[in-house]
Amino acid sequence: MNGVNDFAFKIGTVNGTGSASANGLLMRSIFRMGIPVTGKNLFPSNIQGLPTWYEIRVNADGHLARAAEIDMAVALNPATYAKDVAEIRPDGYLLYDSSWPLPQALNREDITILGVPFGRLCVEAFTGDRERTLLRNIVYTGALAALIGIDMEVIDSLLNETFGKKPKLLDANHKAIRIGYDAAVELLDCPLPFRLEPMDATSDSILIDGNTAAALGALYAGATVGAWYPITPSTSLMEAFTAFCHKYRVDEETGERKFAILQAEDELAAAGITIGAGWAGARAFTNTSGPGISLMQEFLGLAYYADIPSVFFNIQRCGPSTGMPTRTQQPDILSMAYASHGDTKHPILFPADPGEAFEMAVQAFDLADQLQTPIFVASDLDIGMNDWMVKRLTWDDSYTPNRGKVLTAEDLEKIERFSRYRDVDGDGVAARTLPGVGGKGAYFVRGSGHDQHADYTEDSAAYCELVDRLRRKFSHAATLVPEPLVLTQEGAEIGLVTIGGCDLAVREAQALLREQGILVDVMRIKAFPFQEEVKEFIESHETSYVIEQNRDGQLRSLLMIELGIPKDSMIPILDYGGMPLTARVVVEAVAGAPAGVPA
Amino acid sequence: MNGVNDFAFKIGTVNGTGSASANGLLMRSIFRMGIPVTGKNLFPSNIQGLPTWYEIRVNADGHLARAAEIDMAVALNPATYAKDVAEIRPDGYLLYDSSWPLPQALNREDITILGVPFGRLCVEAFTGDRERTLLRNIVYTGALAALIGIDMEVIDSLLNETFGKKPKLLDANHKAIRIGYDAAVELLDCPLPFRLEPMDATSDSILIDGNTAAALGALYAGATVGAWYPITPSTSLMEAFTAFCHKYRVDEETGERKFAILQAEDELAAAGITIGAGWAGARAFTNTSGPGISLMQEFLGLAYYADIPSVFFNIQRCGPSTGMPTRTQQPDILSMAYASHGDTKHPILFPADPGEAFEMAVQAFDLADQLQTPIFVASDLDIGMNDWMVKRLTWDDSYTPNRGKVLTAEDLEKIERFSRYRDVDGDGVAARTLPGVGGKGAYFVRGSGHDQHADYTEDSAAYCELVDRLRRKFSHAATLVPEPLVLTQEGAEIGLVTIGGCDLAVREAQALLREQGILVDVMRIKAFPFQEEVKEFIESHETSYVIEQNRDGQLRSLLMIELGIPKDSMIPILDYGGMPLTARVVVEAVAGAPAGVPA
Amino acid sequence: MTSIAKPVVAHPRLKTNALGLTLRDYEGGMSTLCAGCGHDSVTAAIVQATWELGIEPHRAAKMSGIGCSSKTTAYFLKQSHGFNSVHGRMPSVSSGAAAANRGLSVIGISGDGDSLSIGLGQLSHAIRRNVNMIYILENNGVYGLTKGQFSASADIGSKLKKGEVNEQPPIDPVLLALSVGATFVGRSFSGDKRQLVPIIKAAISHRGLALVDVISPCVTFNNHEGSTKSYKYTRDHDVEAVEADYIPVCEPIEITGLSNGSSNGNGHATNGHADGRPANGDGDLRVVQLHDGGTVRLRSTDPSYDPTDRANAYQHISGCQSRGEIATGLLFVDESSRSMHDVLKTTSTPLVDLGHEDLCPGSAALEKLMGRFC
Amino acid sequence: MTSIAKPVVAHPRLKTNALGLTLRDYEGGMSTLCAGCGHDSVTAAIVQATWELGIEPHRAAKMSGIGCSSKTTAYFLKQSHGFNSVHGRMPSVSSGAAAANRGLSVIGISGDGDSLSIGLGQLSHAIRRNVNMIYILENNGVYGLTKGQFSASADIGSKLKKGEVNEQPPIDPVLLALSVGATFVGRSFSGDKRQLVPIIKAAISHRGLALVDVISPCVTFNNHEGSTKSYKYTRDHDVEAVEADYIPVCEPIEITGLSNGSSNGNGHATNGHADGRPANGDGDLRVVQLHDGGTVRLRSTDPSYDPTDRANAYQHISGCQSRGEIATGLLFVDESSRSMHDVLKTTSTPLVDLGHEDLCPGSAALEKLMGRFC
Ligand SMILES: Cc1ncc(C[n+]2csc(CCOP(=O)(O)OP(=O)(O)O)c2C)c(N)n1
Ligand SMILES: Cc1ncc(C[n+]2csc(CCOP(=O)(O)OP(=O)(O)O)c2C)c(N)n1
Ligand code: SF4
Ligand code: SF4
Ligand SMILES: [Mg+2]
Ligand SMILES: [Mg+2]
Repeated sequence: MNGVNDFAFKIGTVNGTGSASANGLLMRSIFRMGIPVTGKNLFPSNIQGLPTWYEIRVNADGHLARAAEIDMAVALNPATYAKDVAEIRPDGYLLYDSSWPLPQALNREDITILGVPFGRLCVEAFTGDRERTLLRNIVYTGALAALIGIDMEVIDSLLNETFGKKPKLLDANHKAIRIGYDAAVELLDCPLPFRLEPMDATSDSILIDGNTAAALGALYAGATVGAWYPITPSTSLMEAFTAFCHKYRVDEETGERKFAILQAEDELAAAGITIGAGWAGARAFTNTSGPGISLMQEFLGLAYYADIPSVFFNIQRCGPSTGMPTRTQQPDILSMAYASHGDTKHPILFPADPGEAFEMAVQAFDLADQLQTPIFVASDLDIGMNDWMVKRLTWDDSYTPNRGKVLTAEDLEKIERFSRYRDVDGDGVAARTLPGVGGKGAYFVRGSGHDQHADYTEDSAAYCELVDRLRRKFSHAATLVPEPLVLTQEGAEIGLVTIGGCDLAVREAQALLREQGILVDVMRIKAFPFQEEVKEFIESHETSYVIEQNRDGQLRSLLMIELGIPKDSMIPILDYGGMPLTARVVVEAVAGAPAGVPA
Repeated sequence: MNGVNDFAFKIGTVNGTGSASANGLLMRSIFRMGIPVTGKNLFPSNIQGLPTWYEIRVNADGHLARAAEIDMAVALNPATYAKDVAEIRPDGYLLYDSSWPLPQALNREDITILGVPFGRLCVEAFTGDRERTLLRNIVYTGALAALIGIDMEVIDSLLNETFGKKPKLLDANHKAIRIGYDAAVELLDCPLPFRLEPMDATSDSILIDGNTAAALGALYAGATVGAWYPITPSTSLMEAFTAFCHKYRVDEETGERKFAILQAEDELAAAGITIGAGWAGARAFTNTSGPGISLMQEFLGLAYYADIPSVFFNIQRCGPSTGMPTRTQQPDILSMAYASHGDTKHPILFPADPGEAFEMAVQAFDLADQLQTPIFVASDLDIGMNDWMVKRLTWDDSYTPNRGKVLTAEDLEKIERFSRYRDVDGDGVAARTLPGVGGKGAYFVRGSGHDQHADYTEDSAAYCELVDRLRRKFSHAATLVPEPLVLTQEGAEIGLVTIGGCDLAVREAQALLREQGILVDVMRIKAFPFQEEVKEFIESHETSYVIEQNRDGQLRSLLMIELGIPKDSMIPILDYGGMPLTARVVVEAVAGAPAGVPA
Repeated sequence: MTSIAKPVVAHPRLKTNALGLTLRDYEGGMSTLCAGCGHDSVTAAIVQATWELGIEPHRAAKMSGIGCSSKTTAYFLKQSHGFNSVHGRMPSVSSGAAAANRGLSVIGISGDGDSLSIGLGQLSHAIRRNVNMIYILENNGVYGLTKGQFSASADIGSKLKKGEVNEQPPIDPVLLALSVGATFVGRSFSGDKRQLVPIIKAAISHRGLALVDVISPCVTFNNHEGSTKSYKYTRDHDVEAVEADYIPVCEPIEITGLSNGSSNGNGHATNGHADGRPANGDGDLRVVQLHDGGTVRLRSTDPSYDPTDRANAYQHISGCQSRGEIATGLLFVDESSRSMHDVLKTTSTPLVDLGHEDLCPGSAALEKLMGRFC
Repeated sequence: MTSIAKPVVAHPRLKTNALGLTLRDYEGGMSTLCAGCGHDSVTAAIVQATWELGIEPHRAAKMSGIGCSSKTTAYFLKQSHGFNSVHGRMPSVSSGAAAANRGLSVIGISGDGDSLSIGLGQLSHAIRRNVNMIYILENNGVYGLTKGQFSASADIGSKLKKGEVNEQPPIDPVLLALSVGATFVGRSFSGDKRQLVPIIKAAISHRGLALVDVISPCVTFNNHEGSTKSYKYTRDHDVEAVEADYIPVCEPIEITGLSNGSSNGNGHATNGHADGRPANGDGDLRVVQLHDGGTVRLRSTDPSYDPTDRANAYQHISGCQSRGEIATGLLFVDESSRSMHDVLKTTSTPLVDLGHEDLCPGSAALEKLMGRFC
């Protein structure tokens, strides 16, 4: 890092003081300059008054995982000065508010310390506490613009877009930006050695968070019933879905709505609503996070055993228990895969970024209908809530939902007896009917023992027949879920296996290791159940690493159980402190091996 | 089978008609004759009017797993005639009610059909529908007594014990028994070739069900708070605990009770009460079954992450979902081991019979206190609800509860700062204090991120330190839980690995295989986490089978994950139709291998 | 075999309803409940009510949780889809089904354990949400299917077979429902078809959630009010010790006669005569003998009773309660309240019937939307 | 850092209570709630009440679920054990703690989301069980911690920052509690220390579960009654677009003055003057201005109010409700009812203090018992 279009900086503020908008403005300006950029918001599980950070990474090559090194810290929260300054790389930079003398806690010998009196400038230029607090964020944005070379025209036009209809506000923001910019130019050596230069690398891309993208996927897949209970970091998924439905699904004349979104009383109810709606024939989903996954276990078993389509978005956060609700992890892999008591297995899709969150949301609804079972989409806080740079989302208008095997009244007329759970095709999926269909279509769904006719049974053979069919169905699922993404290099003997949001860091590690002369192949698993080729990839490498974000190596466990891959042939790289993965963690583990192999 | 003191018979009746007491009388009479005996009650998930069966097996060698072969069926329920008669082994016997002509459904060429007109005899001897219905059960018991040679004196004395205080009733029962006995002697060739002869093999034994035994364990371990929600087959555990507490823990003078049993509104609440009481310092437990395990997931994660002692009895039944509530299985192994979202691991004890249910109940409370974590006792319907012949339960009065590390007010005075989660001893277990203790003892327990001082944190390092300690604690647990039971034979190259209630069938299989010249060693795992010796056992055998009662081989999965034993080195033998395991299943799989190896 | 198929026999002379269907068409599988169980009488009332209303069987959805009561959905409307879900969670599953397809007539059946213990939260929130459904609570004061533990509606002083006495106050679903905003609340007795059938009909016709609490005795486990007495049958025969698993065959309890019977279609009792009528709106008092020899005292509403005043309803019910009586009849109705679909403003076409083109904004809209993310 | 340690400074001149402890000894860590949050005022009232009562700090157990409200247990009684459990499940954890150690003074704190959505069942059943504890419900009509979705106590017509309007009727915890058998119900306003402190004291002294509903405005998300108005601050400054993450620093709302203040120790307002007193027992009406410019109308009980009559209480509360007022004061108390420990007949020694010899019947008893199994 540290150069033109290749650096990272981190802004430390206090939550509830309005810095989020300023951070967004920074990100977006860089993006508009055509330069690949990413931002990670590190916020506390509270509403006001506690430390919060925003990390921005710029990388011309498109390596947009979380940066391993901070080139510059912008320290605006006295409570975290010590921590913030400690994170700056050697020879890095610190920007602080020099309205007061340099605090002892910020002093460090091996860095360059830059001061701009943000507070004083605001006091001079604006009136009222509220305005001063708010605009201080814009002032530091202006200073940063000067320091790293953000195009002021880009900023101006973003401000115009945002505040176009509020002239007073627009003026204040323009003024604040300019004050910060001018002060930096006047007081400091601008720009810094690491700085921006316009590129053209973002024109086919967007900045979007995974929850918004997943909500769009649900919208486009034709989901009509959404049930949820608020929980960080999954809340914004249903909020976005709600907003999109209001935008696209309300009859202009009558005001009638083509959707039903139910804020349930808890996660059990949210799951129940989803399953009830799925049974009734709607594309239905719920979104939740860790504690919700625990609370939904009973219903997941019902839907599994009674073959009910339903989609569960799990925006994973740091567990166990309430854990760290505003920190990211991939800790629920086993809880999802084998959710509920009894013998159960559930398909899971693992998007790696918001673009895939969109795609996989759509796939999830198709799979749920095709497989008549709950489908998980396992995102995480980092994907779900942070803005990622991804390819523009597109839609193929020839898409029609794959509703799987559903018998209509006419279909029913042609058959002698409708047996809800009879596996006619040998793929483990039996045709269903929807409530409301007449004729022979009625059946009685239940979570208790039932035979292929959906009749109650306590008979061993009938019970086994049914659960054996479900096992067959799960094997069949492996042929329908997306295949892993494999990135090979000629001559590589090391394989890196990973999942979901670790993707960018692992790919960056692949590149960095290559620079060190270490060739590695990468396989990112996109779904559970695994295909045989997952096994082949691992077996075909002398050494394989499994990189994931949980303490217990849950993906690795699943690979052992489901594919029979020996534990020892997969070296775990586990990063579970709650931060998005950096390439450095992977590089150090691989390049440092065997000494660096964790237990 | 089929000989003196070696046979099995099965009685098919209708539930709600009073046959349970008659079946108990049969079992107990045989037991009193000094002959090893076991009974399996196969009942429907309803209250009245549906088929129910009782299987009694007699075996002089003490092989008391469920019998693979039925020597005689007693068919008293027309609804199941066809099924009942089909289950009789070739050349076996059928006993039916010959008040009416032999029903077509009961006819079979290759068996001996014995008729006694139970119905008519009752009509002649007794008045009123109710009395006739009830006493018909005693009449068939009398006939069986004659047929298989039960000592009538034993029966008489059992009747005297039961009805001693109710002379009218006693007379009616004596009369009924005699009627049945005399009719059989008169009409049939008594006794049959397979029959009873008195032995002296039961004098140090009792007939007891696992739920009663576990309740006794909880009583003796000093549990004071029990919380539960009714669910088959776990209900009778708390009912027995309640009865024992009323017997032993009520102050005779004041009527004050030294226990608190709370029937909660659901399983979530039952878990919450248990955890609240455990935190407050009581030995507290709850008992449940499959659906309850799913509903308790969130609380289990809290107790894991916040180090709260608590005991969870899971009387497993056939899943998934509501499944078959009156059928047995071992289907919740993974749900228990990794219960709750996030990275979690929970110790489990696996009793193999009611005797161990008693012992392990006591151990569970000690382990919960020593490890400050939820401990599962994983029994099942077969162990929990059926009467098993086990050694008399004994108690060592020198037992004192191991309460683990608890700091008193005096202890606290000696230390400078109390840090709830500081791992002083390196075993992952930190000392706790109980609410009510004064001085420095107060701390704030929570399921959100906390550091070693129990203070809230969102810091990666502090978080990792805590969850790493929990991992350490889990390793430590392996040194405290009971070791596997290993039964070796010189020269055996095959290993049979099993768990819980499969024990008897696997041991019987060991003996039967030996008769076929196949030597096998047996290891029954008693607890999770596994000790290294479990791995050694499997590795030291050329072929190992893992025998368990679920569809997905969950124990085998756990062995892969936790010990790194390769999947292919363990051949699964899975029996999951809901019936107790028979030795035949094991023998056929092992002797028939490799052709018989399941996928 | 919770449900056994009944022989289908054509009965040419059976009366038909507006759809040309006979009562038989509204029946289900054979019941496997205990002989004499109150729930079977409720089943019969549902069959009657849905037949009289001329509900199209395939448009009904039968929803339930777990329990003896929850099994009863298998015993009526065999041509309807049924969903026997998990314990205490019928309300949420029903909410989802109702949301997805507003064309369905959602008939929910539950028990007092299912609804007032594990399911109390879901019941309350379905009421608050005013889900478009009828919710029949077959209330027997015990957990029947798990063999007779007290439920949250067990009366103080009632006694289990094993002798345990309940000392916790009961939760009255009707008072609970009123306090969380129910828009339709009725109560009746399982054996009182004349009162129950019209209440069910009114409830099915209600726009929103209609709660019908039905006192439905468990012949096997509930010793009910007769708590201080031992079981009548037991007393008569003195054979406890062999009857661990003996359940006598009983006749279902039926209330006949006019006194709190024939109704004005709202479930109001019509011909009350002055029999200790202590408060406004109180109609007949019927004392019903239960199988165990105990009794329940049922007080129906009289024609002067105003079921549209919530506070009044609350007072009437608690007034009865304080006299050891159970208020029955159509107790409260608010037809002006908005149902779930009203609040959600759901389109009149059931959501399940919308085509993908109605739901998907298409590629152009997406392309346009992307501008927001640059 | 939800809780930050406060500097411990000796204040020699601070008043002490019967135990010789100062108010400071009843405080906790520094609050991390939003400036002006009603919950902080409740914390102050708890500190005051427990100090005045002279609760031994180490004998108190502070229980909570999840939410801003549930965090407040960290801000008082730092010398007490605290248990911040999981969302909506405080009641069961408290039940267990109370059962295990009856020597503890169990202080439960919850929010409206925690208690009336996910926790409604547990709250209701803890009430029914009459667990020995005080249950303070910090009621703000929103989910504060998850950033302002409606809770089940949101008023019809109240509006979220994003513009969404609530159309579902609210659940009133006080009415709910009465209908499931509560034995102590009080209500007050977070900023009304004079009414709140005595209610909390009375509640802590109650034998059984004492529910105290405290209207405790969320300055950040709840637009409350002022739903149709935009935020006062926003109106004044017109800067919505940059304030996605801006939360103004507010002063806590405090009600001072005598009118519904100084109380007779039961939380009854004492010096009500005739200010539109429409029904028996209605005392003063106070109109309190909220941060957003909206108002709440609080009606306290007057000395003639009889808090021992459940039906009357129900009527008083719903009467106020129908006038758009919130009934406050000690609304219902039944001191004759039996608490959980009374019903359980638990021995007076806390269970946790019993020795093993008190609990274990010993080998001889077991040997004897084995006879039953032969
Ligand atoms: C989660 C869960 N817990 C417990 C049970 C066991 N169970 C089955 S039915 C039932 C009680 C039913 O009582 P109620 O709803 O009153 O129905 P009734 O049988 O009395 O008609 C219980 C506790 C279960 N099926 N699921
Ligand atoms: C099982 C579970 N679901 C959801 C959440 C997310 N959550 C945290 S606090 C909260 C709502 C809190 O609302 P309330 O109890 O009213 O407290 P307030 O913040 O308003 O004081 C929710 C939904 C959670 N922690 N656990
Ligand atoms: S146990 Fe009770 S509720 Fe269940 S079927 Fe029998 S009588 Fe009915
Ligand atoms: S968000 Fe609302 S409830 Fe939470 S601390 Fe802030 S003001 Fe209080
Ligand atoms: Mg019931
Ligand atoms: Mg709230």
